[in-house]
Amino acid sequence: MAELTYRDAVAAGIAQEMTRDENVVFLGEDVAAAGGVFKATVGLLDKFGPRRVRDCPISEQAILGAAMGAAMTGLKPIAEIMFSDFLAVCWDIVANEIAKIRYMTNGQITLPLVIRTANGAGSRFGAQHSQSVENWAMAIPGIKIVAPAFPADVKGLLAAAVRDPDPVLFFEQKSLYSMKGEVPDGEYVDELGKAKVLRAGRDCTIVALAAMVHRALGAADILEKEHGISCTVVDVRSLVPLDTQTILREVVKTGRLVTVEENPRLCGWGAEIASIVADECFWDLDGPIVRITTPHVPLPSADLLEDNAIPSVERVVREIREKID
Amino acid sequence: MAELTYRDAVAAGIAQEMTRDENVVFLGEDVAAAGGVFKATVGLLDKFGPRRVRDCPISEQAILGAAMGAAMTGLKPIAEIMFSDFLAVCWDIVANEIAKIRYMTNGQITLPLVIRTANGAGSRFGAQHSQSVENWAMAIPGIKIVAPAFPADVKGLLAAAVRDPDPVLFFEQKSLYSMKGEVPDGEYVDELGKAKVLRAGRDCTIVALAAMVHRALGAADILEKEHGISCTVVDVRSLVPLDTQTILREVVKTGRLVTVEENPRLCGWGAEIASIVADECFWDLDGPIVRITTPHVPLPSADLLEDNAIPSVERVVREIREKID
Amino acid sequence: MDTSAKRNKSSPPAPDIGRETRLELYRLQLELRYCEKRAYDLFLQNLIKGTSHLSLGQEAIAAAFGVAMRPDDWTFCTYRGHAHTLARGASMEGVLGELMGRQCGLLGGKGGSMHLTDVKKGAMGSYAIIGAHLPVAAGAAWSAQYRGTEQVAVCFFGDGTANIGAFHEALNFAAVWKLPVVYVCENNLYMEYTPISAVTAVEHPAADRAAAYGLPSIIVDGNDADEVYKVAREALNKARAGGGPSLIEAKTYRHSGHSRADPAKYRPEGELEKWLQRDPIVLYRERLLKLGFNEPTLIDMEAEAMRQVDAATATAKASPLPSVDDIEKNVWADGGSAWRN
Amino acid sequence: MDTSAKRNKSSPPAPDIGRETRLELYRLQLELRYCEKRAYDLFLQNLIKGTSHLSLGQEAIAAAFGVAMRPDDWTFCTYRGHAHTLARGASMEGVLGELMGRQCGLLGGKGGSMHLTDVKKGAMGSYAIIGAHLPVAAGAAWSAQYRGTEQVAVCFFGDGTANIGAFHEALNFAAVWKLPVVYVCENNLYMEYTPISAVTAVEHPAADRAAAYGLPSIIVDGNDADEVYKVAREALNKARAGGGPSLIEAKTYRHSGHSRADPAKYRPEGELEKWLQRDPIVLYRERLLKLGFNEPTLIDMEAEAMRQVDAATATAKASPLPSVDDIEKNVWADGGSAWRN
Ligand SMILES: Cc1ncc(C[n+]2csc(CCOP(=O)(O)OP(=O)(O)O)c2C)c(N)n1
Ligand SMILES: Cc1ncc(C[n+]2csc(CCOP(=O)(O)OP(=O)(O)O)c2C)c(N)n1
Ligand SMILES: [Mg+2]
Ligand SMILES: [Mg+2]
Repeated sequence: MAELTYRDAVAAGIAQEMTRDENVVFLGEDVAAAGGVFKATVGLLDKFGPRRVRDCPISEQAILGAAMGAAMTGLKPIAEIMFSDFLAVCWDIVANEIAKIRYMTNGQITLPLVIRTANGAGSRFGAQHSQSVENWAMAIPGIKIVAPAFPADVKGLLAAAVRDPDPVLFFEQKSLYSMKGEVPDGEYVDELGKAKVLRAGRDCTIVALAAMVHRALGAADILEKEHGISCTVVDVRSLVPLDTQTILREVVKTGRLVTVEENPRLCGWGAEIASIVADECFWDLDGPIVRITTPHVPLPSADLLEDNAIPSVERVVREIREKID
Repeated sequence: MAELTYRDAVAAGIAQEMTRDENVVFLGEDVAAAGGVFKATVGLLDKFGPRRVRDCPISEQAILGAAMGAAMTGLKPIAEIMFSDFLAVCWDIVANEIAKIRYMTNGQITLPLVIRTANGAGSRFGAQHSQSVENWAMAIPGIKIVAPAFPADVKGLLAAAVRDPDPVLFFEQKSLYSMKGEVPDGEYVDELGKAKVLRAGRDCTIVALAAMVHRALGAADILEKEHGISCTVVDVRSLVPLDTQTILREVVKTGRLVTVEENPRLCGWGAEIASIVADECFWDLDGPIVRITTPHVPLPSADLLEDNAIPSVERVVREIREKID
Repeated sequence: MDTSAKRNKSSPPAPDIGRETRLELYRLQLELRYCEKRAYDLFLQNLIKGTSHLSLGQEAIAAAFGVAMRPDDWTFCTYRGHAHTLARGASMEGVLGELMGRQCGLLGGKGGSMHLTDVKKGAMGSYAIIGAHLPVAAGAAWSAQYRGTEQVAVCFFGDGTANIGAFHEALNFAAVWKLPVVYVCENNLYMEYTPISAVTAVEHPAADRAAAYGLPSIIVDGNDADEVYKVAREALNKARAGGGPSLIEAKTYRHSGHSRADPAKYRPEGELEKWLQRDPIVLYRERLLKLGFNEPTLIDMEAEAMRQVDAATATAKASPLPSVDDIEKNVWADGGSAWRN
Repeated sequence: MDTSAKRNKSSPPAPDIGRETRLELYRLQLELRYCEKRAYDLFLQNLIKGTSHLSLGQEAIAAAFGVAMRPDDWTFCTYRGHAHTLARGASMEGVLGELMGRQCGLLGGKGGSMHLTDVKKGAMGSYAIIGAHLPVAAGAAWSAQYRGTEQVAVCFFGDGTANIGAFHEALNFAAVWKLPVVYVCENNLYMEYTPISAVTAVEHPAADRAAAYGLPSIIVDGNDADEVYKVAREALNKARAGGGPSLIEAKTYRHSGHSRADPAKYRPEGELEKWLQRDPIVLYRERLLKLGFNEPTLIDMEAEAMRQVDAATATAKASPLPSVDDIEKNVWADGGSAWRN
């Protein structure tokens, strides 16, 4: 095991797969010569050359369209969309083309491709560069969705995404890029669709994703030590496929569900999970389902405002103390 | 009161507002000379002339961008996006520009504009022309969302949308265009953010939107007459602002909630409502929350397949019989 | 063929078109014509539901490319794609069956008229949202370039499509990467119901923009199968030889409305009549006769095309409806649609 | 000024630039320069969080348009918009305060460096997603045309932006509707870190595409405020007179990296040095001296600009932080953010 940053785990995952399979190619804006604006792909150009690692014009529709056309004719492209907010400029290619073509052609066309993108807040970039849009993607049938919280998951799930025969949208959380963690050496491949129980408790099950996993863990610590409230923390990791078995099982154990979402409130992934739980383990619930999210506003840029908009450890502690007894 | 089709109520609503306010203008593809591909805007060009009713190139980003720029400088544009699926090609303008500019500028820029679009299935058009995407929009802070189920609501809510100082996304359900109903004569303006209780029951509250309202009403009829299950039916009408008071009140009365959504399952508006109910009136619930949605697949085109994908009256009856006792 | 001054003069002159090829061009145009006509009849009988966009009058373009392309080349087309899909060799019962929503349909009823696809024949999909397939075609071309297969992607679209953003992105992208892709704009003078001239800043929506991507401006008579064939061969050769993309504007006209629902009242009087006199199939028949082809051969060909259409119609009508279980099939590569465990 | 052969020769020759105007051009360039430099210093002191994109080296363009525009004209700019916003008369404390996330900021800390806006001064927003503001500017121009106000919308963007779909849609739309909008491409040779030539099919990303929208190709030395001023005046007059849109490509160079985080290692050796010798402010100072302006006046102007920047810095530093309550304010016109009752 080596210690890697979340950022370096991205390059490690891509390199592992490009080494394994000549048909894996990588394209995006400023990704090759410059190694990406988040420096997550440094070294790939040197290692794999300009035929396989390509800089693109500012043409997101062309980038994802090209990835789609390449995937249906034998390549396995990894395409970068620099900030997840920019998925909006190529949303047609994601939601209407990539996600639907296999179904519309009754299975004639299959798309083994990965779209990587930097998601989320915390950099004081303002409303157009800070969104968490995993819920946009979750609403679209036909695309798998992964959002890792740890460097090891970045490498393992990215490799799994590349090997998956279906299109995968891979959300890298900007605020985690410099986080360090142990990452297995050598070939490492994880599995899509498996949530992880990171901490087992008795009173409440907190379900979180990406950066919010760390806040949930921090809150669970404080709740246990300072307030005697014992929480389970589940890292969802993959929204599609969704590991409802793990989530339902853990909610049944504690009788309570709290979701912690970085996205603004309405139609977040937590709403979907809440609706599943309120249907399928209603009789096991001991109290209301609580969703902790960013308020339903675009994100402000000033540090003070941004920090207070995104769910913080303190807010998770406070809300759980108020609502779970 | 005259009897109008849902389609004609669109033109009536637009005409009423264009007559009232010289700054209301209307633009879209094939909307002027041809009166729109759904013939919902026939007659407007003759009435208001080519300065106020304008045909556009196939450039959805330009159309909505132009509407935005016009709205911030004194006009009150109504822009048509022919099919709601095409919102994907201009999603950046909707989600990142129109919805966010007021907040980002701390209120310096306000956008009194309306985006009208034909939403939903039932015409055997296939996966790229049949989607119900109101949940895409609901996930975006900064845009109001209306989806009428009756001709009178089309006229009244469209007028309210035009008069609203904020951007409104107005979903017209394709499958309802030829439906007839009484529409108040003369100036008629409704109010955004008010749900309507269309039928009062004792056993279960069905919350529905647009075309699904009619299926919910049909199901409620059968459930009452044939199975002795008495249902409340709430027509949400406006997703943002959301009339949670009416919904919560009606759920408290019956103790059960069923949502009927035309959108595919994940992150539908019903999930949001389910999560609100599971939090705020958990103790009043007598059983699980049930969501009836289109399965989480792109839509198939053949009539048999399409009809069986969208929630039908029969399916609503069946699911409520199975899950509500 | 009319090319701008900028056109690369050094490309070799197209060799003449052989007699077999000419017969093939005629045969294919007839098949496309009769199959489209049948589609129209089947609407009227309410056997085809939903919408449908016919290529009646535009067949020369699809046919000429169909003949010029290599079997392993790829076609990307629009919702107006029946002809282009058939021209690659997709079966008539597959096409008509799909329009009728039958199991024998190319897509088993999942896609319908606007999404015809036959991957085995290189027909890589019909795309119903304007512009989207232009970058997708570039991607296929990239894959051919990457693997050195000398395959070419051919992408058809309409005049109205030249005004959407994806057109611009795809053309620049293809030009910068020198991709083996041929973009073919079928300028039929209208977007849906609006004349293209009312919404476009230049006379030729595609050709007048070729220079913006460093490409020569190419305009061809889209109702003359020979002319289209020559341009097609040249562009395909250029792409195969590593010369990069081409953008071709083919001038043509659709005989019917935009789609099933459209009676095409917006056309000025006499316009249709004028174009009917330039019906590509009538013109081509005259040319063949002038070139000494014998009339009975042509009449046989016509009868054979009709017979094929009849047979395909019968097969499609006899084909069962899809099964309701199909709704939840084929979202994922595993054949299913599960989003949870 | 270098214009292509296609440029409309009939537009009246720009009258010469008056002395007052020249001083104004110099003064404005100095203010933009010193304010940007201060922004840079404030980063280093960690008083500015987040990112920031400086216009150091590109000031002549924003300044020349600032001077040429009518007070009620509208500016639309990008995340690299400090200079353009100041050039319309926005206060330095409003700009620096916003960068520092203070209450006195133009947006009260809600928008930050990338979204500077001052509607009262006609600065209609800074847009951080490439291309989006081009159609928005067209819309403002439409509103001016509709109401007959003779206002003009001016829209600034970069070379890299000429490759995105929205550029194409906006230019065609503006040309077809003959809208009073001036599109100004500041070609600084790079998108973020990638040279524009590596990703663009033509040499001049904007000018070589003007013909695709029926517009003349206009290229101007973006480091020469007088030249930009003349082109600006001409385009603004044309727009006001109902002559429709213009597309101007101004060649320039940014002295610093793309954004705060960028040390700009990708630039070939000597390139920056070469461009520093063409620093627009140095050039302009030399010209003024040659034209007989007296040096002490220029020195005073410089001192005054620095003083203003100092004063604005002090005001911004003294301004309180925004209130946490602001988070839920100003989504809607009623000042709040309620999505439910
Ligand atoms: C993004 C988008 N906008 C609008 C439409 C609706 N639409 C379908 S076909 C069409 C006209 C296309 O015109 P053209 O490109 O000339 O092709 P033609 O139909 O003439 O073959 C339009 C506007 C669409 N499918 N996608
Ligand atoms: C749609 C979109 N894609 C990518 C980006 C990231 N990005 C920000 S600035 C930039 C480069 C823009 O280059 P150019 O237009 O030349 O402007 P400059 O920064 O040189 O002024 C890029 C790629 C973005 N903001 N929006
Ligand atoms: Mg056309
Ligand atoms: Mg640049």
